[in-house]
Amino acid sequence: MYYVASIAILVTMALALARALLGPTGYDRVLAVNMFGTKTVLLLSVIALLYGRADFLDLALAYALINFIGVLAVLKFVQQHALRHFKTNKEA
Amino acid sequence: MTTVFGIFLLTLLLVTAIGIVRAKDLFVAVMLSGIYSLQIAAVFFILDAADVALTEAAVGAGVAAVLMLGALALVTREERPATGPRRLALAVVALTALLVVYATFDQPRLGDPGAPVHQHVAPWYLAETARLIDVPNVVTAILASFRGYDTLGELFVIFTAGIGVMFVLAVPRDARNGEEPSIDSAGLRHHLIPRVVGRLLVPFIVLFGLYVQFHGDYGPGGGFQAGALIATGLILHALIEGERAALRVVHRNVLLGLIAGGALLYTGVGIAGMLLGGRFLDYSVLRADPVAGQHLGILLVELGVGMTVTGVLLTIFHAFAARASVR
Amino acid sequence: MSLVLDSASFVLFVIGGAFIFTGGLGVLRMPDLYTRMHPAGITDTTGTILVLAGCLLQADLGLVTVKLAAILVFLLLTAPTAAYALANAARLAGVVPLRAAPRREDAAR
Amino acid sequence: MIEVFGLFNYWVFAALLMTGLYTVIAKTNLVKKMIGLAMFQSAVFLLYITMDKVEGGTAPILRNDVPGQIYSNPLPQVLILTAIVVGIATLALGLSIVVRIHEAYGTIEEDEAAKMDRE
Repeated sequence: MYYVASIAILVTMALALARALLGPTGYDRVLAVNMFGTKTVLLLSVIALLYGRADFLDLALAYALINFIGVLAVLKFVQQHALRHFKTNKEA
Repeated sequence: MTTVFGIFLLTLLLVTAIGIVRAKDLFVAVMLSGIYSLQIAAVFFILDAADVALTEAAVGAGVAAVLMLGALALVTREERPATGPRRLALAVVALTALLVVYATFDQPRLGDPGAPVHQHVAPWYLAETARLIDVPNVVTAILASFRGYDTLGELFVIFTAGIGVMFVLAVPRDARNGEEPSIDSAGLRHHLIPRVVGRLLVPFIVLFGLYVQFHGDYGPGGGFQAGALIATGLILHALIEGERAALRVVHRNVLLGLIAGGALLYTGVGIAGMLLGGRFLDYSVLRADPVAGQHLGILLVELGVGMTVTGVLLTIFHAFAARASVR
Repeated sequence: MSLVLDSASFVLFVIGGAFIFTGGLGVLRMPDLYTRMHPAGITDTTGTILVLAGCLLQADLGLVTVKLAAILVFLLLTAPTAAYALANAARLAGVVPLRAAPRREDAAR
Repeated sequence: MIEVFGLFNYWVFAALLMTGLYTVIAKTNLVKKMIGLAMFQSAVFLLYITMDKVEGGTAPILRNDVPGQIYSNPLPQVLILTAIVVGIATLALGLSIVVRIHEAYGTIEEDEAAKMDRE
């Protein structure tokens, strides 16, 4: 039963990885990373139940809580870049 | 069946690794490293290493990405087409690869219970932990008590790395205060949705970090994972509100106190054991009952680890961020 | 009772797996970033709800249920936030939606 | 199954190790070198964690409800657990030095910086 869900998740991980490798823009890759992260949360929950050690759900919980911080860091990174660009354009 | 999952994930891992090396844009390389970390954490979990997977999750998902992007913001993003000694490198790598693959044929098969690793001290740890220390998580017991000396060494490596980053990226005090607050350090305040959700989640992340810290004797967790998680939560706060606001909440001196205090606490517990008539880092003498002494010692030592890791990771984050604002 | 629960979670897993797989396919096949965000959103919300609901039916009542519910709630909170941040970052960096771009070559990196 | 794939983990370890080594040797970009170093490091993590697995075992967190439960080896896990956090701290130190090199030379390509040193 758990295998159905795990196999679907694993195949989707492969598809997301393909998108991450193909690009074309950096943001497609960010999207793929984020999607890969949520799929990892699901995979870890399903495998924790499959192993019969439900106390290991802590791992999935950790990912569910902090996985999106990477995307926020990207937003901040782009914002800094755009700002610096704007400043140098104004000076020039 | 899970073995097959592991093999599938490892294949994806290899593809990702080659993608990282081939990426010309360093931003892309950093993003692919994020996927790499997720995959390897899942592999660790499938291979029964729940504690290690939790550490990789706590470190790889938040701190690593933020740190790499923080460094990338300070250097150029594009990699120049390589002119390095590629032929020579390939030859060296191929030769080494042959040697390593040849050596793997002597390795015991995956999961072989008769492998030499499982014959040495590990069975003793598994058998005696319940009697001597009485915590279910054997990893925590070995980390904090049986091999506490090793962990002390690792903690001082982290301590030293933190101090090193502080020295290398130090910003002169007048440069820090003289400049008017730029939008650079204002964070993501004007983005309503991340701000609301982030503010909601920061306490939960820190709370979960504390749970991992103090539940580490019973489930996967401990000081290293908790430190990374708490640091991630505070980094999220800093990303949303800007570094200046974050530093007003958790002041630089508090961070320094955490770094030094954690290392001191760990060493102090060791010395307390000596003063009470035991050996260095022998917790049995801390209380009248040896097992209760072990519990107290592990709790304090893990707390020290958590403090130092939190302090070091946050200091590193602020060091990179401060460098960006003076440029 | 356990047979009912088992078949219910089996159905949830199958539907959830189907949603997740379609979403993955969509992320691979859609023409540009903004359209790709839509199938990614499907896997992050519908697929997540279904698979975790299937897990919830299997778990014993107690701490495990609370943890699974927490995972579900946090994922449903963070996934849209991440999507918002991503779309904002891409827009700020000058990624133009497919229809809005006069020619494909103009869509900046 | 185990017989055929019993060594697969070690081969992936070897391949990752070599990918990291190649990156460190052949790439001149210092950030890329740091990423290669991290990859080399994680290959070693994989080697250790592969060794800890025992067939039919579970993670070494003792459970009293299942008698005769086999546990995987906790010792490699302890070593790697600390090494991961040490790895991120040292990575940060390396990156901070790269940042300073960029400030001093205006480049993060190793050969360009070396050329400036010679001139």
